[in-house]
Amino acid sequence: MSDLENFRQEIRAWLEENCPAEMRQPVRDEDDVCWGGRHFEFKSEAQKAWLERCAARGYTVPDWPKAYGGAGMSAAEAKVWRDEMARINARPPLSSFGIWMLGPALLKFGTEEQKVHYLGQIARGEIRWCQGYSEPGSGSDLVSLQTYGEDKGDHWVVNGSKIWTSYANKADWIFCLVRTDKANKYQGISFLLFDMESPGVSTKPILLISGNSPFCETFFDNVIVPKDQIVGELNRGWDVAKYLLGHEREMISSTGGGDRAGSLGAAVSRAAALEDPVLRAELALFDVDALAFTAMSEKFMDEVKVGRGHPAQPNMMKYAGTELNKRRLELVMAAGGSAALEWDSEASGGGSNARNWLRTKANSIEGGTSEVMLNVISKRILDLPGA
Amino acid sequence: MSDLENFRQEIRAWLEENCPAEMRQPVRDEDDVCWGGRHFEFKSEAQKAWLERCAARGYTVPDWPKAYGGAGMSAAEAKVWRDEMARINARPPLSSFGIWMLGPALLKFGTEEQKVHYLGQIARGEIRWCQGYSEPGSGSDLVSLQTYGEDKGDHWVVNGSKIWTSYANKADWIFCLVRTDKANKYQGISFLLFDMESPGVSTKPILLISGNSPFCETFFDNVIVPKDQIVGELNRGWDVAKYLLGHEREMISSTGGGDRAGSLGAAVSRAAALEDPVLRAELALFDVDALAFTAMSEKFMDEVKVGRGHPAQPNMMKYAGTELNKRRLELVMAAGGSAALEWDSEASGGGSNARNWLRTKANSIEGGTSEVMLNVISKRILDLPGA
Amino acid sequence: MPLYHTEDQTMLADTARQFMADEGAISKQLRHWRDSGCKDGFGHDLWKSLAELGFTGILVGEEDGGLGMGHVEAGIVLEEIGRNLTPSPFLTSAVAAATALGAGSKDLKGRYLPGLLSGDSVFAVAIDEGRKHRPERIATRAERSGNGFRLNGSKTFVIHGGSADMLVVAARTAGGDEDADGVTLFAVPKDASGLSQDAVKLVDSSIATHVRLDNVQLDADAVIGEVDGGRVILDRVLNAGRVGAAAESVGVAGGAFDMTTTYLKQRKQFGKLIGEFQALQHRAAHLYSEIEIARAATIKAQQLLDAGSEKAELMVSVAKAKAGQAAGLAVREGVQMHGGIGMTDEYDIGLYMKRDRALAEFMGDHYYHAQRVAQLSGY
Amino acid sequence: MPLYHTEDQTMLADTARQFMADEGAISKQLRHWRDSGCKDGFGHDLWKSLAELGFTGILVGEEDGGLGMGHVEAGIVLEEIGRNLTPSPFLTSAVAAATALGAGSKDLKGRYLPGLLSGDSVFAVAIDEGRKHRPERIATRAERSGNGFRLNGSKTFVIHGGSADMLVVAARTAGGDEDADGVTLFAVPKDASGLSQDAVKLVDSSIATHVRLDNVQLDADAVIGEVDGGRVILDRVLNAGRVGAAAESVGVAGGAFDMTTTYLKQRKQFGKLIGEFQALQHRAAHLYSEIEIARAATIKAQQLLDAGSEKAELMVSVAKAKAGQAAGLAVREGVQMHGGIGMTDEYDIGLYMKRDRALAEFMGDHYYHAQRVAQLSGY
Repeated sequence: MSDLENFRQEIRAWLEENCPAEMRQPVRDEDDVCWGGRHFEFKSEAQKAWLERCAARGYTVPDWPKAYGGAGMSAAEAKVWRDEMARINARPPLSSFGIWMLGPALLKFGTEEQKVHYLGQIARGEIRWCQGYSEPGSGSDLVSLQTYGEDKGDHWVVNGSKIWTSYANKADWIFCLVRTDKANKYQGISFLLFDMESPGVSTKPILLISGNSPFCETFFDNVIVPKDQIVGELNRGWDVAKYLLGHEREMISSTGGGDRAGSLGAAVSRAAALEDPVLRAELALFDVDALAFTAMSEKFMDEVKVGRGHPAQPNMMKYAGTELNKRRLELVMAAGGSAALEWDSEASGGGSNARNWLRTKANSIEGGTSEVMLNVISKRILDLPGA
Repeated sequence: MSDLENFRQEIRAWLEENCPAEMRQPVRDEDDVCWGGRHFEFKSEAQKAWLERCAARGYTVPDWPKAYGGAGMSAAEAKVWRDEMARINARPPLSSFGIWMLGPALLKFGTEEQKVHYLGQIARGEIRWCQGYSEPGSGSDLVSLQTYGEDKGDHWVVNGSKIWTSYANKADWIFCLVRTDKANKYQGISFLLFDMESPGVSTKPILLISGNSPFCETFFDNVIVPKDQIVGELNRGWDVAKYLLGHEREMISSTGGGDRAGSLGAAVSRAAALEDPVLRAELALFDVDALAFTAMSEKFMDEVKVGRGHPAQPNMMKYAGTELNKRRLELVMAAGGSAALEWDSEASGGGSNARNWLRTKANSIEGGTSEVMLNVISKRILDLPGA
Repeated sequence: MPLYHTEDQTMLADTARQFMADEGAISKQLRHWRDSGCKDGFGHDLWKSLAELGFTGILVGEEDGGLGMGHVEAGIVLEEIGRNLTPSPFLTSAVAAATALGAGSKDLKGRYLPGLLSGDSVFAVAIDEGRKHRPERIATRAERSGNGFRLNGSKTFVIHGGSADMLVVAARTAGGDEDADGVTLFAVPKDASGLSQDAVKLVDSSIATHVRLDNVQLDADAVIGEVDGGRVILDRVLNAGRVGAAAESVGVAGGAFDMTTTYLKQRKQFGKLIGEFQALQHRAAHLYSEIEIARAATIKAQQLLDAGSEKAELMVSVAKAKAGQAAGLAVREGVQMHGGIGMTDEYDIGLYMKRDRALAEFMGDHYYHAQRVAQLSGY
Repeated sequence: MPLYHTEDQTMLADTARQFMADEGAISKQLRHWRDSGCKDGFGHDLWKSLAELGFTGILVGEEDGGLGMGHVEAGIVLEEIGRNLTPSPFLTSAVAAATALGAGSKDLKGRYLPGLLSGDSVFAVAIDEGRKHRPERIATRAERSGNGFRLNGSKTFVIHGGSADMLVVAARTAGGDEDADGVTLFAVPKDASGLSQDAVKLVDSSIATHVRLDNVQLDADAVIGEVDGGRVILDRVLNAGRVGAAAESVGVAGGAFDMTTTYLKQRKQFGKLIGEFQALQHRAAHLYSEIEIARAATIKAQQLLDAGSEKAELMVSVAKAKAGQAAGLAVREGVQMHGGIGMTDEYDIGLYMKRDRALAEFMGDHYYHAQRVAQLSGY
């Protein structure tokens, strides 16, 4: 038996013994997700036990080094872990912006002390992070940001505000872009970490058109941030942010069509007789585009794995994937007819179609607008003049 | 009986007596069109007689003043004339760029002598005109033109070249934009008229992708143009050109959908069974747009008549009409299938579908590209900044 | 008839524009009733004001106390309603139900029209039976019973059904579900026994009901027009409702577009006003063109309908489809060009997107009407 | 299998790209044969060169002297053919007919494959019978007669039919016109008595024929595969031809796109390179995205076909539809962005538009294949 096969047997046995039955059911809604953090209220004992058992062996972040709270798995081993998790429909023990976003940045840009301290906290689900990039008035134009950290020797005093901070009202710490040099537009930004319980931090949820409030406005009023809470070099926060934005675009682009490979026409015709021939034709044309994009997603991931493909390709994936997803939900609404218009009825699952439809409209804005993606493709891939 | 009714009876009687039977058949192709000019070869005695009889009474340009070769009809009378012509399917006695384009410009900007002389020639079909605007390398950017007329006291010496001059190889005279002041980009252009038989003028037909050659390149090598052959003021030719461009856009926009009001889906389904449901759906969606545009054309013409509507509206009509017409021919080709691909077979009428399809691609370029139209709408109608 | 407004119509448009911008404004009406959890989803005071202006009688004959105007005039009011997202029962009561009642007996008119003209009554129309508009199929049954009829069946997507004093119900008195003939329209009072309604709030904060007709007993005088002869009235109601919805869509499109071009001239990104970016300029110019064309198609359909032209039906479907598509594009471009703030409830552009969605579905979306254009064109 | 080319495939692509850019260039091939009024519409020397490179044997089994490669490799050659608009019988002979012959008897292979492998023979496939591709319906009849069959019927849009030494003809030996079963494929030699062809020049300067089969008498050994069992072979031929056409379309799209972006970087208007205008940048970036997606869909379909997957058929239709749409957009944007000169015969961009049109129609346009995607998806 190969080492990998041995490893698979080990994992399988461990999962069998340690993954509670309740954690082998599909995630039904937001409430089933374990976000961790200081104030997280576990939904059940099983959820808590599942996190603790995984964290103890580094399985919350299986491919991070053991020194930083991970399990040190190789890429092949991590795939075995995912396969075995999928085999029993196990839920992720922990989901967080720390794992998805700050972690990769720290692994690349953090000091050894930062890695041990912060990555360990993330791996154990002790600290829930939020991201502070956009500001009111900045939008796509991140370099125009105004939040300012004044140098006070061993600390900065941060003043300003952020917008679109996901779950800022539930987060413990924030990773935040702060201007530390007013003279230099690009080079004058630093990537700081600080506690959301610091004096002077306050948050206000933003009500969205979908009726949900996953984002906040976040205000900083003379917030003190010690000097060792910077990631990367002073005034080079833009490098860290760009690295993370690339990550984010890859994540968002992968939600566009890759994991929804089935035929939309078939799905809606199961739900309701497709009597309208023009709508049916539009669904057929959509399915052509969606199935083609699924192939593109697969090709993109295959190329990423071996370092092929243009480095700006995630921008194209983000553009095409999000535009496709918006179109998908437009068609879901059309096929759903008046039933899909219902906003809070039980029959409509609390207006799930309508709210999902509205939610998709943010796809082509968050993580870089479609317009910015097209600019980037023009410049970096097509090399068009002045782009 | 009203005066107008009397007038109608007169016209009807005159047409009955003077319009040859052969001239009451539909125009089948280019050959049936009477363009006039020094070298025009009449296709038949009837065609010649019809032109001469109409010209003698000013009916080639019914609403021009009698002093300039017209019949001096009022708008209401001209409508009666058109109605009565249409009633017996009479062909236009004369078609020309002189009537459509130079005439309106002369009526607005010409001197009395010019009007009497040139308009009379146009009305009688003696001189065939072509238009010299675009230059190789200028395209949409008319003000960049290079053809230069050097001031030699009582005449200019013109050097340079033009492109897209319609039927330049068959025209007798040209109305031409010539730079007369190199220092001033906009104000340094004059609107000159000269004989295509002047020494130094040569033409070269341009073969188009449709296989036809309606346009030429035209070269000027030390062409002498007397000073009285200018329309409007020196260095203000741009005013005349803009006025004419507006005219041209109106003409082109009216061909987009207004005169083809029927259902495309019905037309192609008469020609061939429409077995493909997705193509049928696309035709239905096209017909919605085409019928809506027909209403828009009607509204536009109604508003033009009473001086309502935004002065830049012809740009919108040109944009929407030409884009629609391109889409129409794409669908004609799709519905025609392999039969529509034939290029010179008798069954395909010498490839009429394919050639028409290719011809439509010029719609959104000639007379101002779609991109320029959108720029103009942005600036003049929407008042967007920096447009 | 020229395709622009007459002097009288222009005056009406000025009045409607001013009134709706003042009294029908989003902050005063839509947000107010939405955020106060109003069970009607609109304000009765505004409805009364519309009546006082005579608007509710636009499509009511002069002999019945109305203004005896046409669909062009009703469309003028609806375009302003659309521009301001003003919630009101105008389309269902003063357009659709009024058109049905116009075919009713003197008695029926006397019973219901005064309330409409005074703004005291609200009406609804109950036509659809499934999630998509498909009036070619009417399965709700009305059987003769005693002096009148007994209705059984169910109806969906009845806008303002819960607020209505009377529902115009299309039911089948003869033939099979898909037959063109054998349909009869009934004026069903809200308190008819056996009539029950489940109210649902829709995405645009309007309130619709699912209607159940469970042995609803009606007198013969509840019949609108002739028994078995309801299809011709139903078609009239549909034409009126569809061209009215098209006009409202044109207003929604125009309102969203104005808001968006205003934003393009204010918002800065990368050191420039975003309206300076040519890619956005071209999209805005294209959108302008689409809205203008939709407006022209809608006026044409209104005029043909008012003239009783046989081409009206085709043009009504063209108008509903084109206006729906133009408004859809307007709200999608509007939200995208607003960027992040377009996603917030605080900004109005999202409300345009929600209203457009509900309006597009009302009496047939552009897929339905494109199909209808093909059928009416003979392919 | 990862969705990118293996090392061997990359080498093949390099060879094909270089060869086609040199020998298959528009000036050397398409324009040359077009302007010299060649009756074949392509050059036999180039066809021989393709054979010498082994390309004509890519889909021929090794046991028959070919390379025994798959649709990925055939697609690599076709993409370069598309990029250079190189006229050749590769798609009809080395892809479609070769796939049919692969199901033939040893005798049939021995009769025809050597000519394909040497580049001495050209084959065509005669499937369509009307102006639109509809292979579900085969009306051409083959009746048993003597030792063999007698064929009657007509075929349309037979590309290279007039140049072909042999035509693969789909005919009906049993059942009604629309039946799936009862179809038989025949290898019909060009000199068969009763076979007549009318050549027509197409918009892309390729030559097709209208084929008439008037009591064409064939021996039994002209049957490809089993009598009445031709549908399964026909489906294989269609899959091969469609995915091949998709690959060629991706090449056409890529060629037109490269030419257009090059032009955007050279042409000045209003004092700027036109590639600096953001509206054109965004359209170019969108087009890039569409072409990339079409290429991915095509490679996926090729791999599924090579792997014998049951999902191949669906993905082949996705690829043909998507590649056709992407190429259509590429040539339309290409011509428009070239402005006036794009309309002239002197510039190559118009030739891309013409080729795209013919290729889109070959073996089903995107309307046909979208319909097929719906059917295969069960709606």
